[in-house]
Amino acid sequence: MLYSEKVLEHFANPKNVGELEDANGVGEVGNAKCGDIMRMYLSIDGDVIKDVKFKTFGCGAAIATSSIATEMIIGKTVEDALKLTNRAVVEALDGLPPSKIHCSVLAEQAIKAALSDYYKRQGIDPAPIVGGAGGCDDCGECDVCNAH
Amino acid sequence: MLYSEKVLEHFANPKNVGELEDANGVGEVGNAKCGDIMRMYLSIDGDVIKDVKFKTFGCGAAIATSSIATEMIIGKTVEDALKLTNRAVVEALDGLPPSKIHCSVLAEQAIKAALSDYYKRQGIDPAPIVGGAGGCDDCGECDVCNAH
Amino acid sequence: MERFVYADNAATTKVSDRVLAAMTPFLQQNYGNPSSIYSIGRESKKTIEEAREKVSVALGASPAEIYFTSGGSEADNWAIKGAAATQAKKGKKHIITTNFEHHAVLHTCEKLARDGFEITYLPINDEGYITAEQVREAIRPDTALVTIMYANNEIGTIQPIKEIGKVCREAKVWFHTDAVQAVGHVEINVQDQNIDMLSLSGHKIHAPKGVGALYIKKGIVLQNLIDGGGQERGKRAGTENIASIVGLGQAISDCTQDIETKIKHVSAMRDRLIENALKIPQVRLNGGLQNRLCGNANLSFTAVEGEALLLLLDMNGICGSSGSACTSGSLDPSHVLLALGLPHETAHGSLRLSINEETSDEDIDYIIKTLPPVIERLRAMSPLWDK
Amino acid sequence: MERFVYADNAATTKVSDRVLAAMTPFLQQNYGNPSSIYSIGRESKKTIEEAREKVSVALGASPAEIYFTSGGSEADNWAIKGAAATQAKKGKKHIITTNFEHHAVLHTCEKLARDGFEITYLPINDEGYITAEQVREAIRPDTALVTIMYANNEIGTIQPIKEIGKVCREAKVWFHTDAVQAVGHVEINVQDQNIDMLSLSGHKIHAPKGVGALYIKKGIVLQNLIDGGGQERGKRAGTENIASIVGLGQAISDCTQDIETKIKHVSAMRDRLIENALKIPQVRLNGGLQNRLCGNANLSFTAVEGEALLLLLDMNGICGSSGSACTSGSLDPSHVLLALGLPHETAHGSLRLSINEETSDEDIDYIIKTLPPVIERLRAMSPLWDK
Ligand SMILES: Cc1ncc(COP(=O)(O)O)c(C=O)c1O
Ligand SMILES: Cc1ncc(COP(=O)(O)O)c(C=O)c1O
Repeated sequence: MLYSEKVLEHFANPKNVGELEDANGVGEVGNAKCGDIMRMYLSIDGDVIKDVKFKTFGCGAAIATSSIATEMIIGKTVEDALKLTNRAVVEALDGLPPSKIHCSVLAEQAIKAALSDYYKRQGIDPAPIVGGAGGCDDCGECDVCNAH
Repeated sequence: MLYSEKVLEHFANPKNVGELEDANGVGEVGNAKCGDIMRMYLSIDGDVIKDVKFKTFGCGAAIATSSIATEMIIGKTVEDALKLTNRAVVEALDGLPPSKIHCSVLAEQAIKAALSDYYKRQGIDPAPIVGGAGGCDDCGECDVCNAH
Repeated sequence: MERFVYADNAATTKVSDRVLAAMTPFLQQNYGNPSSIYSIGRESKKTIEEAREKVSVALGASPAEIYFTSGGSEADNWAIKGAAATQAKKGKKHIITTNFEHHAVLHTCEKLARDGFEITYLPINDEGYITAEQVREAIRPDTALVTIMYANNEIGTIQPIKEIGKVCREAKVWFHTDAVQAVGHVEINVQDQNIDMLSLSGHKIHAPKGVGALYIKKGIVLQNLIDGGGQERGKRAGTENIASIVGLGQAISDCTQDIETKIKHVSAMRDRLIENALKIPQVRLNGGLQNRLCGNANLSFTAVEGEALLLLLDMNGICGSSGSACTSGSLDPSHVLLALGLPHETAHGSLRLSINEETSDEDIDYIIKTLPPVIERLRAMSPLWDK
Repeated sequence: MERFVYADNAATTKVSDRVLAAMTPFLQQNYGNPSSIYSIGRESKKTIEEAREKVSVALGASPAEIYFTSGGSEADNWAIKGAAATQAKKGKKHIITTNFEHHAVLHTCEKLARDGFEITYLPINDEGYITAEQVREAIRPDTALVTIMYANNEIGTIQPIKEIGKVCREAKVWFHTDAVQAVGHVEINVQDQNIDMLSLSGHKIHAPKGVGALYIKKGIVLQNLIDGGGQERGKRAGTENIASIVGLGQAISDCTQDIETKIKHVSAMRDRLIENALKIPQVRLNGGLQNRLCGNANLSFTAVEGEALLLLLDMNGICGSSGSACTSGSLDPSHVLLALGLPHETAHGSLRLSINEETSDEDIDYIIKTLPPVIERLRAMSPLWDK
């Protein structure tokens, strides 16, 4: 398990840890069985993500991806946030070990789940905008780990 | 393959190497397939073994057992020589590695074969005195090595 | 970093100075092949036999019953696959083991299951123990082998080996034990304890990695795992790893000497560590405290994931582990903790601290001081903690 | 003793200073378990990957195709038994090998024969070579594997590996080669030479005993020999023998560097040795001179037994061997010499001298001077000489 300096940095000093009282979009993905749970709190004003916080139960990579993902969308428009891919998260961290790629997927999905929640609260069907459920089930990693 | 000091000594400076022109008992045991051939020359006067020489093709232990066995019977009576066991040879050498015990058997048999030859030359049937043929076939070692 | 505390001796240990000193000549000057006939080869051979003698003494076995291997995994594979092959010829294709063995045993059994063997996995109780009674009930006429670990690598529980061995002897079933974690930490006597085969590994007792041994009781015939040259009396081919074998001999002598005193000393440190760690809220000790390796503490903290915990401890100078070392790179929760009956989220979050005689009281103090804030910090990040 | 000449490098070599220097830190300070997550474990892991890279470069393979083992014997066993198990599932139970392989291959094939495999043993010619044509003719639709050694350990003959590999590729049959004697002494490129699996061993190239590697071409799936933890990408369990792996990496880099120059230099010494030895009456060189390991001389002397010869040479400071090291403790004549067609008494009496780049011209002079009187002395004792 070789983490990049960047991952270790974000793990040691994660940005935006916590909850947002005034969040208008909250999403949680993962499950304890898989060993990772990520919860994202978004505070969106107009089209812009004003604030983000996260809470994560998971490995070092899960915490680091949560941290960097929040940094990558803070101050961005919802549209831009929707474009955030797990690949971009991995790149921003200077790479992740193969077995930890799923953490970056979780980060992407956690943001999408929070955005879905935001749309729902606005009375808008998120499906056409955000896409699939964004849940853990899509990742397939659990099957991998259980089949191991 | 751990040889005792005694074995190494007899190997490095074997006693009674050679042939006896005036031998009146000559015996050879072993075969090249087995990797050991021992030939003993006895010069017997009355009941006493006056001189012994040997020629051996074989491993260090074969040479050392030949050497010590000649020493053990020189000047002895034929009767005493017949009592020489392979065990006594092994003991005199401070032991032999298990896989080399057959060399001591060969030494015993070579002496017996030479004594048989001596009796035959005297017109005496050696069988009741010396026992079995004293040939290589009795040792069984070759079966062991070929079955390996 | 205030301090560096290595508390992962169950994963691997440092080669001791005494062991290194014993090995060094065989890495360079005395390089003869032990099977060679000339003097430097003969010396190597003699040295190997001395090491074999030392191992046998430590186990209460005879030297002819000790075979050197490349480690614990090879010893386990050889014992189990070798016994299975021998016994299958007699129509015996049933193996009894437990659900908390090391992967070297578990995966080997799974392999045999694919080859048509039937495996009974005895469940441990919630304290981490198997009983001899369970073994007795599981034995069948076609049982080829019972393989049960001496002491568990994660939770440190020591099994009733002597009693299990007795049950096997009575039923005339071969009994193998993976004692990789037990050797040097528990008093072992294969004769008294009715053990037919026993695996051990050097790197858990200050010898180098890549060397181990299998004790095979006289009279038991295993199929070879590694065929070839006549080394190890024709039972384990390969030019002998002399330097490491010498190291293993030295190490096993050292670690079994005065073992009672050592156990007392290390247990006391372990007890103080556990006692203080248990003051943290929502923590549990995994595995019973009674029959437990003197250096093992295994703790779970609600809502804290194991890998993150290890990483943060490492950043504070403490080396511990989560699950066994050889799986901590994977995504799996610990099969041992699942076997104990823990839910998945807890099985992901255990911390194993394994200390030994080199650990100091100050080291324990430092762990006791560092652990609570580290746990608190991770819990502050955890979505499970405020639930 | 006037001089000490080690001329048994085919049996084992001395660990070089460079290798020892590379290993030392991993015997003590850097003792972390490579599977562990904390920093000292992570460093061990990285070091292993660097060593893997070095081995792959030396063979023209990619690092993902290199697996570390406990030596050449384990590599051979794994390749052959592992391939046999995989192929048997497809109904392929025929193996092609030769009659002059190392025991690690021969005894493994014999084991498989007992398990129902059919083995074709291709005969070498009287110079010690196999042809690709022989392999082509022996291949059948149910052929699971061809395993032919790269260079023979006793007589040093180098086989036409590239051509044999080509025949196997064309027939879509897996090709394994035991290159334990070839690595570091011959230029190897597994891609150019159509090799699917290749075994090597550290102690033949100045790395320590007890470490080796198996190259497995991408796409080839072997059953594991040692199951357990996830080391070596789940294919070879057991805590990694880090120090020795590092040593192997260093050694293989060193011995494959500037290999052409080395081969030229050593061959010249060998040729001078052989030329002079052949002046002794009734002597023969075993194995052809053309494609021969640069350091190998194998000689038979009529009426002289091998062990006695070695012992007497040892007393004169010269370490050589008779047959392969791992059988020289036994009573058997060399199966390699029998395969060459020599009669038993000659097969008992061969002398292998294996020199390398550390051998000096003075060493060669000394051997040339010492050999004749030693032979003469043993012949004087031999009942076969005057016949
Ligand atoms: C050709 C050949 N194959 C295999 C081996 C076995 O290697 P190891 O001793 O490392 O197991 C040897 C040497 O002993 C050898 O020369
Ligand atoms: C209980 C147990 N069995 C087997 C092994 C495997 O030993 P090795 O790493 O020497 O192969 C280990 C440790 O890794 C262990 O703890």
